[in-house]
Amino acid sequence: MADREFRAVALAAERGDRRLFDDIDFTLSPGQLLQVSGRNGCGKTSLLRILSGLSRPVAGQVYWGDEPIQSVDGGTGSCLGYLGHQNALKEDLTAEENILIAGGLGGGRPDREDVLAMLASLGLAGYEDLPVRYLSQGQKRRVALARLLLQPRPLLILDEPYAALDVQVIEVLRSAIEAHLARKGMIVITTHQAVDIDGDCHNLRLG
Amino acid sequence: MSERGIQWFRFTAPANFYDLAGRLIPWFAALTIALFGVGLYMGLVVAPSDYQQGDSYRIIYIHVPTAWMGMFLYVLMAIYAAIGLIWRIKIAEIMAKSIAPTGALFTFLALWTGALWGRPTWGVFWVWDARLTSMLLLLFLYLGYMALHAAIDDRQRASNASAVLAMVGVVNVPIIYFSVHWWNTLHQGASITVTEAPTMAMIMFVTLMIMVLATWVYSIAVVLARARVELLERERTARWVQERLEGERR
Amino acid sequence: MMEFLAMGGYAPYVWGSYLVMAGLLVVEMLQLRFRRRSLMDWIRRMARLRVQEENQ
Amino acid sequence: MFRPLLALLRRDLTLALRRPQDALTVVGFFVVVVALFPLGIGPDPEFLRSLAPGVLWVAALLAVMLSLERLFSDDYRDGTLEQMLLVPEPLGLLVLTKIFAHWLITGLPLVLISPLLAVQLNLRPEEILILMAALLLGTPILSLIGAIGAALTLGLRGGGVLIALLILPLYAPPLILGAGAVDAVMHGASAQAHLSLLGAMMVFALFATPWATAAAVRIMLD
Repeated sequence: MADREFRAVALAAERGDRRLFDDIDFTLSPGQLLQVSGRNGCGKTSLLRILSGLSRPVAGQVYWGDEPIQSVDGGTGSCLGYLGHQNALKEDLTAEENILIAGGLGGGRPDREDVLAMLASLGLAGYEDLPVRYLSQGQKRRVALARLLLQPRPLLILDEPYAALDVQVIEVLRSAIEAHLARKGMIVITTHQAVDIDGDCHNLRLG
Repeated sequence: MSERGIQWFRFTAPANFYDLAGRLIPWFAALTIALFGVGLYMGLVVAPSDYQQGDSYRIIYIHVPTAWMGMFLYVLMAIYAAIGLIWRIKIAEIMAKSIAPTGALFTFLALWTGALWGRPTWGVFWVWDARLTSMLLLLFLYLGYMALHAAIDDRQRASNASAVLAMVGVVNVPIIYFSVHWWNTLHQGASITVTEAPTMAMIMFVTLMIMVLATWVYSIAVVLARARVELLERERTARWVQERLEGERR
Repeated sequence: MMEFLAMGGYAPYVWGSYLVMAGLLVVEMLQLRFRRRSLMDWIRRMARLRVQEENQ
Repeated sequence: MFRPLLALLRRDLTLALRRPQDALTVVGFFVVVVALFPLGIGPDPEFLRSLAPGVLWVAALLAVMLSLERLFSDDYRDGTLEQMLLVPEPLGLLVLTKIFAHWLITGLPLVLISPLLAVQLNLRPEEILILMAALLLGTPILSLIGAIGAALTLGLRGGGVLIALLILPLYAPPLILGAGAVDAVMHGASAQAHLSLLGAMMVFALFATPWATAAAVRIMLD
């Protein structure tokens, strides 16, 4: 799936006067997973936003292959999918509409059957035509995950994907992650829970 | 050329800039006092009164310099802001932020003196004259820039966002000026254009230039002083700040 | 002298301009000075607190 | 290339249709403000007529300005704006699409309702035609410039008031040209110069402002 490495070189970030982290270096090859851990407020989310090109680091650079992440050929979004704290769902649209529109925005032509199947596999069968505002927190998170998993991107950056999920869904997500790694995808993830994933996993501790 | 390039780069390092500005400010301050002294003496005492406007014309010696300074500082601010945004040079960001209050002050003074000059000349304090109206809009642009800077807590984001605003503003200034001018000529009935003496006496011209120079030097001194304070505020945890604080007691 | 101050009958306008300008420039400088002083005090205080913390 | 933009346009229009009150509020504001003016300055038809271009334009300008706060803030709050930065499409084009949708929802209704208010203020048919043409060219400029202000105030406390301070000075040129066009016809002159300048300004804004807005969005989401 991915044919190049994802590299971070000497990254540093600040919040106000405080240095969050310094000199973060790593290289991620196709098929590898990087778990970022550390206590609250140590800059995990900042790091993930920098890795996805949303924020600029104080120092250092993120590379997709040889290209800086901000100027990847075809746009930053062509190489990575990002799931932040917010679910990025429109409350007035249904789950299905949300995913279809996001797919269209991403340049794909999402198939309705695939969307329904994905929603069903995440335990949302029967909820697909309800405006998202009527879903619970956990259900919204699942819709966001479904949207992410339906966009084929070589690199997935997941910020606390397990938050607000129940056990069965965690299991589904885990197998999705393993399948992504087996397809030579890459993943950067932060999580509070320890979830054992079969694959080439690495750990980065902040703070 | 390359040597000068290196020099310039050296002074963009915060500590160097701080020291250099500290050394320059007294000179500019002294020059300001001298120029204002000479200019005021010539403008208020030596220069003869105008045969048409009497002594009220003497306001020109501060109206014109403040108006020029107000406009020029906005452009300069936008240039520094652009440099700071594009090349991420901290000193340029600080300079842009430090220029704004002085620029706004001069723009306000241009309006104030314009109004006080207008009263004896036109009979009213305010006419919607093209120049006064564009100066008023310029003042609003300054106020918007400062308000945006103040509204954003994160310093880097505040600099970047207000830099975008300054650049948008500077593109708009000529458009605003042109359209206001055009609007004004279309509504000719309501306004009276500023009567400028066709041939300005030499002494008046020299005095005016001295006053222009004085506001220049004043602006440089005050902006550098403010930039030093801003720099200290931004870098208060840096080691060079601590070192310099040991050195200077007040 | 009185004649000079009278400005040919335009005293309020001429002096109104000059004095307001002088006043505002002075205010600007004083404000800057005040800001610098309070910032210096603040930085010194922080440095003192840091030393105190290290000694404990 | 254009499919993502169409998807975004359709999304924004769908959302607006599901909450029509948002767009209607803007039109309502426009109508109410114009209706208040005669109460303030007296019912003399000739006097009202002479003030009509300015009144209509200032009211339209304020209505557009009030609606701007919604342009990005909903997407900002729920995180969809963040996802838009990760779309392979250039952000400037996405922003332009959003502005276009916003104009269709708020600017166009203002143009369409303006004849009704113009009649109340005693404008003649040919003047109303010019008014609509000027608003048709001018309201997009207002939306385009305003989008910069909307992006720069994302996530700030008191953003609505700040927008006004940031962009109202920039609204002076379209206001002068737009109201001037109607004024010119009223005084028996041609409005052609005004309208062509307004058109030129719109083209310029169309090409220049989306990039500034995109830069502002990136900065505020940094």
